[in-house]
Formats: sequence, C-alpha cells, structure tokens
Amino acid sequence: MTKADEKFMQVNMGPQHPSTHGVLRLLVTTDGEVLSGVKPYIGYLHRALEKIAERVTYPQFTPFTDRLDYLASMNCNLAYAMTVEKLLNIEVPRRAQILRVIMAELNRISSHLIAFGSFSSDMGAFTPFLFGIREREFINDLFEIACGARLTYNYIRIGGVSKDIPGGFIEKTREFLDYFPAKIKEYNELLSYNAIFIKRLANIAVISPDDAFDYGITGPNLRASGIKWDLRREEPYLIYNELDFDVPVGKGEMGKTGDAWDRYMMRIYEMEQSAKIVRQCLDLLAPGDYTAKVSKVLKPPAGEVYVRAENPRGELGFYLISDGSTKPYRLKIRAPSFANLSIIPKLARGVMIADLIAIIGSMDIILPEIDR
Amino acid sequence: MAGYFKKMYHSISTVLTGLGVTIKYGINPKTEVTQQYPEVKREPPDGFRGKLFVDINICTGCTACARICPVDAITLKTVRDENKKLRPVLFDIDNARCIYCGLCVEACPVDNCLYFEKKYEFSAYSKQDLISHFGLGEVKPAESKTEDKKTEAEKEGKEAAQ
Amino acid sequence: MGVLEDKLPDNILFTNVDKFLNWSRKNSLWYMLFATACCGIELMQTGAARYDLDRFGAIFRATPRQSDLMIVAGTITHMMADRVKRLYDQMPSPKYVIAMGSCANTGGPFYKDSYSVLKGVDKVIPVDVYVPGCPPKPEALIEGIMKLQKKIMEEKNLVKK
Amino acid sequence: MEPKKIYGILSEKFGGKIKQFIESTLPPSVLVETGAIADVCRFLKEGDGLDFTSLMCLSGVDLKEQGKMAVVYHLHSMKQKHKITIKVELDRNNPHVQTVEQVWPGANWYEREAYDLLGIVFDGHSDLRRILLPEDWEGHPLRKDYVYPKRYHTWDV
Repeated sequence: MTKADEKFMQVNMGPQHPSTHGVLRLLVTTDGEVLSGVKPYIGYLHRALEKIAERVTYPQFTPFTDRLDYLASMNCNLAYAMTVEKLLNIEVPRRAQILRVIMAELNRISSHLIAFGSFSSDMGAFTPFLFGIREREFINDLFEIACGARLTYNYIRIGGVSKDIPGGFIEKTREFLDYFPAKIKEYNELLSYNAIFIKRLANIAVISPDDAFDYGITGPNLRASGIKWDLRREEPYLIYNELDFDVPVGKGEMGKTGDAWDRYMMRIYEMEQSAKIVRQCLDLLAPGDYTAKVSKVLKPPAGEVYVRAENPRGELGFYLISDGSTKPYRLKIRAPSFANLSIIPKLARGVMIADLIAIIGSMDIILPEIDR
Repeated sequence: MAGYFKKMYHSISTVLTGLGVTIKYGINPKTEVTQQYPEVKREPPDGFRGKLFVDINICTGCTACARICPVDAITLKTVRDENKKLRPVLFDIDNARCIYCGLCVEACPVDNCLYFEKKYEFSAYSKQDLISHFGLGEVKPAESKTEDKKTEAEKEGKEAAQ
Repeated sequence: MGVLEDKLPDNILFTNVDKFLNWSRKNSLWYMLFATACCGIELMQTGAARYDLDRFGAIFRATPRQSDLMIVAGTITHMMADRVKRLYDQMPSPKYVIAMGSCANTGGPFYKDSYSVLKGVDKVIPVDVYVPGCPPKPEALIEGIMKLQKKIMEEKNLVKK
Repeated sequence: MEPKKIYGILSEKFGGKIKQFIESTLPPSVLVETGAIADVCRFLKEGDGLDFTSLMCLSGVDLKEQGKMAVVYHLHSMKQKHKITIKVELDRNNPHVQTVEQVWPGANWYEREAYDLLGIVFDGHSDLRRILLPEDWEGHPLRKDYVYPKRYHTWDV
C-alpha cells in the first residue's frame, strides 16, 4: 500500500442502494469526507433493447419503448411513433395529435412528481414523497381510464393513438387540473423554500452552460443552467406551436445559476407549465379520427432518420435505419439520462459525500434508459 | 447580528410552514387517501388490461394473436377437423411472460374472442400455475396431420422480411 | 427449520408456539428496498399513501441485514444476478422472496430476444410467490404478500413435519 | 445554416477528405474520410459560424452486407440552431477510428458504448472499456452475426 492509497478510501455505492434511483453503482474515492473521484459503473440493467428492435417488427417494438423510461412511457412511445411516422410519411389526424400532447404532458407531470418525491426522500424528507405519489396516483387513474394500464401504457402508436378516450376522461382531467395548482403551492411550502433544503442544495454542483453543451446535457438540467432550449419550442412537433406556455430557465434564485436547487426547481415550474398545456389542449379537442390509416404490416422505405422529442429528462432521440423490410435495420436510442449521468465524475469532485446524493437526485436520472 | 436572527427566523418559519401542511392533513379526516385494500376494492375501469381470456368456442384458430405477440407468450396449435375447419387444440397463455400490452386483443379478428378480464390478482406459488390453458384438447386427428401453425407463421414472416 | 427440527413431539403447547411464531413472522414482513426497473415504481406506490403496505406490517428496509422479505421488482440481468444472490445470502433466516412482475418471473418482455436478461429470478434464488403483471397493480402485489402470509402460517417450526 | 452550406464550408476547408453529401437522410449527412474525423469535428465545433456545441448522439452501425462499419455523429448547435449528421465508414474486420472525446467530453461514454456493443476501437480514447456488459462478456452483441451465448457463469442464458 502506498502513501497515496492510505490517504484515500474507496467506497462502493450500489448497485443496491436506496438513493441511486435504480441499479447504479458508483465507485467513490474519498479523502475523509471529501470526494476525490467518482466512477460510475452502469449496465446492471442492460436489457438489449437495441438488439430486440432488430428482431421484432415496427409495431411490436412499441411496448418495449414503454420500458425504456418507465416514468415517462407516453413520451417514449411518442418519440418512437414519430420516428417511424417520419420514415413512412404518415400524417397524424389532429385529434390524435391533441390526445398525444395531453398524454405526454400528463406523463411529464407524473414523471416530475416522482423526481420531486424521490429527490426529497433522498434529502431526508419523507412526507413530500408521499404527497408526490398521491398526486401521481391521480394521473395513473386517468391513464388507466384511457388505456387500461397504470405504468406501461402502449397507448401512442404508429399513426395515432390506440383508442379514443372514453367518456368522463375530460371531466376527470379537468378535475385534476383544478386540484393540482394548490398542491404545487403545498410542495413549495413543504420543501422548495425550506431553509434546510436550500442550504443543502444551493451552490452545489453548478453546471456551467459550456459544460452542459460539452456533455450533451438536455432537458430541465440544461435549462437550469440558464439556457432557453426546449424542443417543444425550438423544433415544434405535434401542435406545440399553437400552444401558449413558458420555458422556465434557471436564474440562480438561491445561489449560482445551474446549481442543484435550480435543477430541482425547474421541475416544479415545468409541472405548472404542463398543467397549463393540458388545459389548453382539452379546450382544443374536437371530434375526429384518433388514428391515421396504417396498414397492419409496416414496411417503411429504406432510409435513415434521427428524430428527437422533449422528454421529462431531456431529449430522447431515435436514430432509425430501415432497409425496407418489416424490421428495423438498426435502432439507436439516444437516451437523455445517459448524457446527463456522464457529467457526474466531473461534478462530484471536491464535494462532500452527502452532496453526491444531492447531485444524483437533482440530475433525475433513470437507469433503464441509460442501460437500455 | 441582525442577519443571524434573520436567518434563524427564516429557518424556523419555513420549517413551521412545512409542518403546518403536514398537520393540516393529519387532523382532517376528509383528506385520507388510503384505500383499505382487501376489504374495499376498486373496480377497474372498462378497457382495463388484466388477465387474458379466450372464448375458445368461437376462436377460429387464425394465429393472429400468436404472431403479433412480441414476447411469444401465446402457444397455439391447431388441427383441421372433419369440416376442414381449424380447431385450436392447444391454446396456452403464459401469464408469467405476458406483458399485457394488448396487441393480441387488437389483432384478434373475432369480436369478444380474445379479451382482457378485469382480473389482476392471481399470484401463485408456482410458475406452472400461471399458465392458463384454453385449448380444446386433442381430438382424434381426422386423417389430417397436426400442423404447428406457429412455426409456419414464423416462416412466412421470415420470407416476408427477406 | 432451526435446531429443534423433528425433535419434539406434536402436542398442543408446541403447536400453539408454532402458531405464535408464524403469526409474528407474518405480521412483520420487512421487505428490502430492492427495485431495479418498472415494477420498482409500483412497489414505491404500493408503499406510499394510497395502498400503504405498512398496514400489513411490511416496512421497507434499505439493507438486506434487516429484512425478511425480498421483493424482486424488475428485470434482473446477468450482471445483476450475482448481486441478487449475494443480497439474498445476506438476509437472515427465515427469508422469503416474492418475484414481482413478468421480468422477475420469466424474463417477461425480454424472454425471447434479449441476450443479457436472466430468464426468471428463480434461476439464482428460490422464489415463494410469483406475482404476475407487467407491472402488477399495487393491489396485485398486496394480494401476493397476503398469499405469502398464508404460506408462512402453514409453516412448522417446532412440531414434527 | 443549411446543411448544404455546411457541406460547402467543409469541403472548402478539407478538400478531398470530405467524400460525399447525402441529402436523403434526416438530417442530411456528410461522409468524411476516416482519418480526418477528429480534425473535422474540431473545426465543426470551433469554426466560424458553425458552433456545433454538442454531440447529440454517436452511433455505431454494422453494415455487414457492405463489409463495413459506420460511425454516425449527430451534431447540433444550440447557438446557431442548425444540425447535421457526420458519417465515417470503417473496415468491418478491423474497425478503428479516432476519438472525438477531446472535442466533446460527452463522447467518452458513447464511444465506450460503441466499443462495447460493436467492437469499434476508438484510437486515443482515455478509458476504452466495456460499459454496458460485464467485463468478461464475450463478443459484441450488436454485430449482425452475433451468436447468443448458451451459458453465463453458472446458469443458462
């Protein structure tokens, strides 16, 4: 053992650890209480989705996208459907587009609720977790009415959605939207502006805009660094260009711009905006077809597309190569969390051990998407 | 000094606000959300994706469901009977493997043949118990040979892919 | 189970002690927080306010050393399988395992085409109850736990088998 | 900026090293000679008016029929709001390409992933190890001729 080895201690965090959000393993080198290096080891949930894509047909792959980022299955379904539609040149009916936006935004809220809840429980506050899940159950119920499942929906299909919303869905959604803003206020009272919470997060793990670009960080984490970049605004898909919503950016309210608190707060702001979008969409909803005419056997022409969509965690991209057969030739999934996690070794240097949890929690990573 | 007290005030007041929210829920029985599960059960909505059920008597043995299934949870074997009609002698659904995606239900050409029941509590001590058998059972093969439709369907699919 | 196995006669005292032991075990099923994938979210939701697993004496523990029950919630890959085994070995006896969801049961969606997913967690550790679903509803998981409780009540610790 | 114009700038600067402009893909792609990729990427990031701030995606593709492998870089610029695809083609039997890790640090993991799943070696990479599969895994699964293993450690696959 050399002198340098004696000075440092290596600790293994995970793969089974309550605050790594799944099966992430971090090899942490510490110098007393201060971290001198973190090495993430991923792959504990590598499920070979890219290989599966090459072996199943285009419609059959939709259920697998549910399991890509299970907190935001609708958004994953949507991105995949848009990719194949681009290749096939399918025009999606307007009602289907509106339904897609409603589902995607509701799912964004429910995903951010988990982010909020699990982050707070990582930080030692258990009550907000229960509150977050309580509201999430409400959204789960809505999805259950619409498509029959609580978590893996398989609702947004190539060409439209799997079925029209049943009666009562709109009323129930409105009921939720009326109920939800008060709850956000409660979250802020409970947690966001709590002095201890701020003390733990402000000025921790600041991501500068340049770092964010270098590592390809997207989504709320990028916006927290003060960059106004939201694909729903920059490259509007579906009907997002008709909708009125703000893109919140980090302003460094409690410390430096791009710190852990900003990243946390982005999600609270985005939930408000998503609720606003859903409300507008419910007003726009007019009778019509819920799906375009899609043949049962899909054979897209040979070609390549790279399509991306704004997921709750950032940009989800699908790079799809078709060789004209019924199965994709290659499907590469560009997962937002993959890029977001890759900055951790850089961020977690010279911080305290307890801050590591704050960093991972505030990045809101999800493992199945990283490992695929 | 004033800053010190200000900070103290800030910490205490925010903690109290937070606690206030919790206490409000603690004393108001109307806000209770817990569902007393085994005693009180919520009826799943229409279109709920629970356990798969096959009305085997109207099944035409077309194997559309087995072909679309992304995980091969459906094992289907058909025999031609004396009237040259396909008879599904073996129709097993492995609930332990099923992912409840609903693609098979949409693929089924016969109304109310393959559908989801509103049943979701059927855990078992053994994996074998999770396989539901719907097949009509072997009948005496009337001169026609037993054909494994599924492998045939797969072959077709491969040919189409090429 | 235990040192006294098969050594004591079957009498009313021991039967009642047995019942008491089983009853206390069944009502303190502390489960390990071991969530790998989608089912983990449903497990979280089951533990949260609406379904409230605490009502059944099931409280989550972060470490295997303090838990009696391992709910395998989610996909187990080959890379993870060793860890699952190690976690299971760390749990004190008596220990129980619930395989939650299709992935833990058989590999589920990844049964057919995936090279890296373990086809059923029962290949590495013994499983007591299989809960189907992808993911199972919280109610289904609770039903699975109740089924496990029923199994525990039938166990014989002191009396002859 | 239009992809066509970016292609123009690139071929002006690098001449013969820029092989082809493929308009049919989305976004349109530029085929670059294998040896020049690091220089081209550095120019794309730092060149005037190009400002490709981030590497959105890096994918390895196995083109078995042509006996080749390809590495595809999807770039976009958050400052200029344009995007482009860069492609290089490699020899399938001995796939080697320069790393772009020094240009975009985020490429580190993507390159490790391409190495893991396809066996593409990135010369000059700081830490080229398997990332998704265990260290003792055999073969590169996303290759088209990959044979699924029968056994791993002590259990059947």
